[in-house]
Amino acid sequence: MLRILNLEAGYGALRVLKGLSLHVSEGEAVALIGANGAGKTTLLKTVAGILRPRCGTILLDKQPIQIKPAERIVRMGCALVPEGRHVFSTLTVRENLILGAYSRWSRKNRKDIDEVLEEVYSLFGILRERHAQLAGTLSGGQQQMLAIGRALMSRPRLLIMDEPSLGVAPLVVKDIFNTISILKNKGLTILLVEQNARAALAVADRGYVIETGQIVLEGTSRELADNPEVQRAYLGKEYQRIDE
Amino acid sequence: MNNCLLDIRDVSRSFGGVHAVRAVYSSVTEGMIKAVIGPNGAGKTTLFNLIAGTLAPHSGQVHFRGRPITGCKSHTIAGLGIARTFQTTKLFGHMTVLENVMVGRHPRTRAGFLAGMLNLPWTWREEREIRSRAMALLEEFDLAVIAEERACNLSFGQQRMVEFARALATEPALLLLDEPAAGLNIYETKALSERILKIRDRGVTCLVVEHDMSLVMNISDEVLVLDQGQKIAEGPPRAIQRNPDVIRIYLGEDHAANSES
Amino acid sequence: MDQSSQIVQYILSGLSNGAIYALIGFGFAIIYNATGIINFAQGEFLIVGAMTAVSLARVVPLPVAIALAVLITALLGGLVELIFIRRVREASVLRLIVITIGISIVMREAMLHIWDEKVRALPFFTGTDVSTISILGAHISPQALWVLGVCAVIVTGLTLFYRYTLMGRAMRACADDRMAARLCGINARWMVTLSFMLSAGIGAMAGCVISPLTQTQYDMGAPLAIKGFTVAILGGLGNSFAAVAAGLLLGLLEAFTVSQFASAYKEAVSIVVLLLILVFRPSGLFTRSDIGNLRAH
Amino acid sequence: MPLRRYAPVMCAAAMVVLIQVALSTTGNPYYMTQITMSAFYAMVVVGLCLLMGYAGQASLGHAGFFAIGGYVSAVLCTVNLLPYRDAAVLSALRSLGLLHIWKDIYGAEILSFVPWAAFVAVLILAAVIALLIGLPVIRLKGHYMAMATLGFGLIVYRIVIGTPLFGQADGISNVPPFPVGFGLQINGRAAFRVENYYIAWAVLLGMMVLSIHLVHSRIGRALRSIHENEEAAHSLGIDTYRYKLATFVLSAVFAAIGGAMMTHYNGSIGPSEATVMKSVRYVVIVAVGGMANLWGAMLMGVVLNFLSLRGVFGTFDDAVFAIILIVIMLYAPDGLLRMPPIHKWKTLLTRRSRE
Repeated sequence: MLRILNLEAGYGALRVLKGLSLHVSEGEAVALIGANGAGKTTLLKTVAGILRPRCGTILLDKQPIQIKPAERIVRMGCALVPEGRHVFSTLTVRENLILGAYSRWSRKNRKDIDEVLEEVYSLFGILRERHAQLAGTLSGGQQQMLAIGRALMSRPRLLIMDEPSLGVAPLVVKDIFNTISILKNKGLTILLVEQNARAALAVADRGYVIETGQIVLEGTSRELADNPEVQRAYLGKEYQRIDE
Repeated sequence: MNNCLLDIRDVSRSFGGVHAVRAVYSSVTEGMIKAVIGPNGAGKTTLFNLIAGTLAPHSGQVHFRGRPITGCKSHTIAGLGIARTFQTTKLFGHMTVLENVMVGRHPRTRAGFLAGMLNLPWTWREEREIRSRAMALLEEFDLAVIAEERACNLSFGQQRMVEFARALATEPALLLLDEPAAGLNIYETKALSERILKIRDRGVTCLVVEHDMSLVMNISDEVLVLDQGQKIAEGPPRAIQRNPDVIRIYLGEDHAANSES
Repeated sequence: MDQSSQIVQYILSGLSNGAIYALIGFGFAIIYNATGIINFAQGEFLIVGAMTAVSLARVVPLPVAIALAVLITALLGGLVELIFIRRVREASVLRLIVITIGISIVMREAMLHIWDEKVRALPFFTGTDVSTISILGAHISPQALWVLGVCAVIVTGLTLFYRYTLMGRAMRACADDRMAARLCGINARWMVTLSFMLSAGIGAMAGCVISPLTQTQYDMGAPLAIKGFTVAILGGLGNSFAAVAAGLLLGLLEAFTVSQFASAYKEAVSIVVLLLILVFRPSGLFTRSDIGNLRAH
Repeated sequence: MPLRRYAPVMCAAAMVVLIQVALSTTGNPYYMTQITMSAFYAMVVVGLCLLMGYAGQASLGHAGFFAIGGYVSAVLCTVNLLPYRDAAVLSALRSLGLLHIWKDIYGAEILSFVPWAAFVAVLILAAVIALLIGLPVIRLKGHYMAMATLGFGLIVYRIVIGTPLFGQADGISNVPPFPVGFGLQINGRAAFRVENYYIAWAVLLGMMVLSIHLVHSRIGRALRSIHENEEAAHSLGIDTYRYKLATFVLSAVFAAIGGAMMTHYNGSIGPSEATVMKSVRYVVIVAVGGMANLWGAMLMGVVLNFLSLRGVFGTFDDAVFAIILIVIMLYAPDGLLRMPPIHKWKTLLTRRSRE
């Protein structure tokens, strides 16, 4: 469904992505893990059309999208939940969700949008309770749910999430990951970027490890979870499991 | 500790409702390299900004060489001997590499507006000294060949080094390095760690925020771990690597359990 | 006329002037919120609107002329954005300031050459320049009531637009978080163009309603813009009710100063107010701190 | 090193002489009058260039400082204190030589300040006003700073046009010439044309030399660093606020000097010198010259003002400036006269000397 080939991107003199390739198939949940500064967020911004790549190809349903603006990519069924949530803090929860469906807004879609809104509300009960509250006054976890809900409002076929556990209390992280597996079981294709490797690999089918702008490892979730290289990436060279 | 250079006492700072840094205590001993680690959003950069005076803490105090510097403007703090580099390098892009480093001499020189306008003879001497000191630093950093290049034309790694040299030009007692290895390749990172060790050897204490764990574990004498604004652990790198709380925030519950078993 | 009715007189004229300042202030706030730019050409939109209406009123009935003038000015506003602003979106503030100033001067000089230096005015919407309505012993022109009425309608309309229409919500979303708005499929660039059109249109409307009272000359834009900006800052750029309150406050303040000092100093009042606010409370007088905090992130 | 820095000054001086000789021999000496006036305006531009290009602060009120310079010297030199001649303060001032009696064109006796005293008062007053305005205004950012300085300019205009002391819409005329010493005087009459041409250029080039020194000094480096990245400059111990404020005051003093000299030269000053359009014009010139380019700004200051004073743009005068402004900002924000940066010259020179 999504295929990235030799992608290079960066900011100014800084080259963040250095020829990165990966793919996500239909119905699959893929985790992308790696330390801070490895280029995860840059990759997602490039895919979503916020950032222009220097070279390389991004195919969504076999169509090149690397030169399309963000607005068009959403319309093509690829929604990004940005890092740090980015909810519209001065708008109410309901308004946030409605704007999520902006790209599909039309009279004949009216009913469908109400349906998705209902789905999102039943997925995140708290959002229904707080629908009239300003999004900026929600807690971090609730904002994360709102950001996911807003992305779902566009009825995406591919949902990309950037660090949904960032700055969220541990208990809520569990909730969010539960929701992600519910979405996956419903058949949604998911690309998940996480620092919290353990949690990410638990919901994903496959995973990639990214280091300084390149994919260094690839495999099923189980393989990666047991790979000592993965642990090294997080805790440094000298780290050895005590039971080894 | 008697030769404590920087003392952070119960410092807190929040943005809106988010506690970026919460009741952190720590101290930096003269002559050491101390690393600050933690996941994204743990409050590391905020802590740096609190020390450097870019932000004022909502509560708590920071002491430098036994003197309180809480609430001081960042240029005053720089004058007292704390220099810093930035997460995204902040060079003066349209100035040359040499000029960038020469600006670093600012707190140690004194020619003012009038002297500058009238080009008084004593300023010539000062100017010569600024130039030669800056040049010496560039030579030390192997940057002398690009001294006349505009900073914005440099590669990313070079910009990092120039920023480094510029910070050192202020003759700091304490150097704050914010993610110095971000965006560098393996060789550059290796050179960087040697550079940091060298700087320490000439008597400049370093406080480093870094994500590259191998770098942190290799060079630091002490590590401070933050998570969600709070201090999780502090100690020598070996101990930090085995600390179950630290493993938990990096690898998740299971691994922590494994390690403890 | 006795003392108390004179005070009523000042209050009424202050209120009608203040309502206009509030409308200009909206114009500033709409563009500022969408782009972070202070549009120094905002005052010129008023004059263009009024001048166009004056010319059109010779051939079509007054309401049609005004409607057309508003439309034309709105299109002009959109054009300004498309031609000048869009290509320098990422430029430094200094460059943007200088560009909008340049636009304002070009517009003013163009008006000088199209409509010459003569002072013109639209006819009074109802009645004539001598008809008055007496309120609490004070006599005011019915046009002043028109001014207040139009201001009220625009404020209500804008509030409803921003709060309840998809377009209005999308514009707010862009102002709040441009990247997130784009991720929702909102074309942020067009929202900016739209906000320029909206702002120019409101400016034109304001220009038309005050034209009968104050008359219109090609170079009246800048002083009006300063007042509008003062109001926008007073109201904290973005809070419509605060802007109305600020506008009325400034109008009243001016009305009473005129009664005390030479009228040449009248303009200095709003500038002094502006400087004082910039120095002591740049976030505005009525800003709610919680909203302010939300905006900061 | 100094030689390279002064070479352009020498060139400029040579050009000044060349133009004078050319104009005198070809029998077009009246062009000199406009060039002289352009030089006065260029003084504002040089100061503003330091402020905008090096300290990165936009001021839309510099016509206000020019007007302060002009009006203060005009008032002090023309106000007739004869009726109060016996007041203690005045006799004290007279004994210090700050007051004198002179006859205006109608032959009436006037007791007023000597031009030198007025000039010193201008310098002090401009600096004090700039300091008072700058203290709060320099703290403001971008748009706010622009609006605040615009507001300051408007207030000056309003005061000038509303106060009888300043002659309201008519301005002040009959301002006496300014004997500057060495037998020279600032005087607009045809007989003094060449003399004044050189006086104006000497002062302007003097300001250029001071500015060039400043730009290349420790302070200039600090100013440029502030412009590039304020946070980084701060972290290197640079008190950005103080330096910006000092530059603001300096540029205001330059503007006031231009205003005072212009007033003595023309013998009059009117409120048109204080309009917002004049302030904008100075900004345009700095922008066209290339923001941080002193020579470009000075050259443009002379050329554009000269063309404008000659009436080349006709009724489109203001529009021409505005269009130039927009075009430059859209297409060449670094200015028309982007000279090769100074360090490039340096490499050229050093390379050659090594060979």
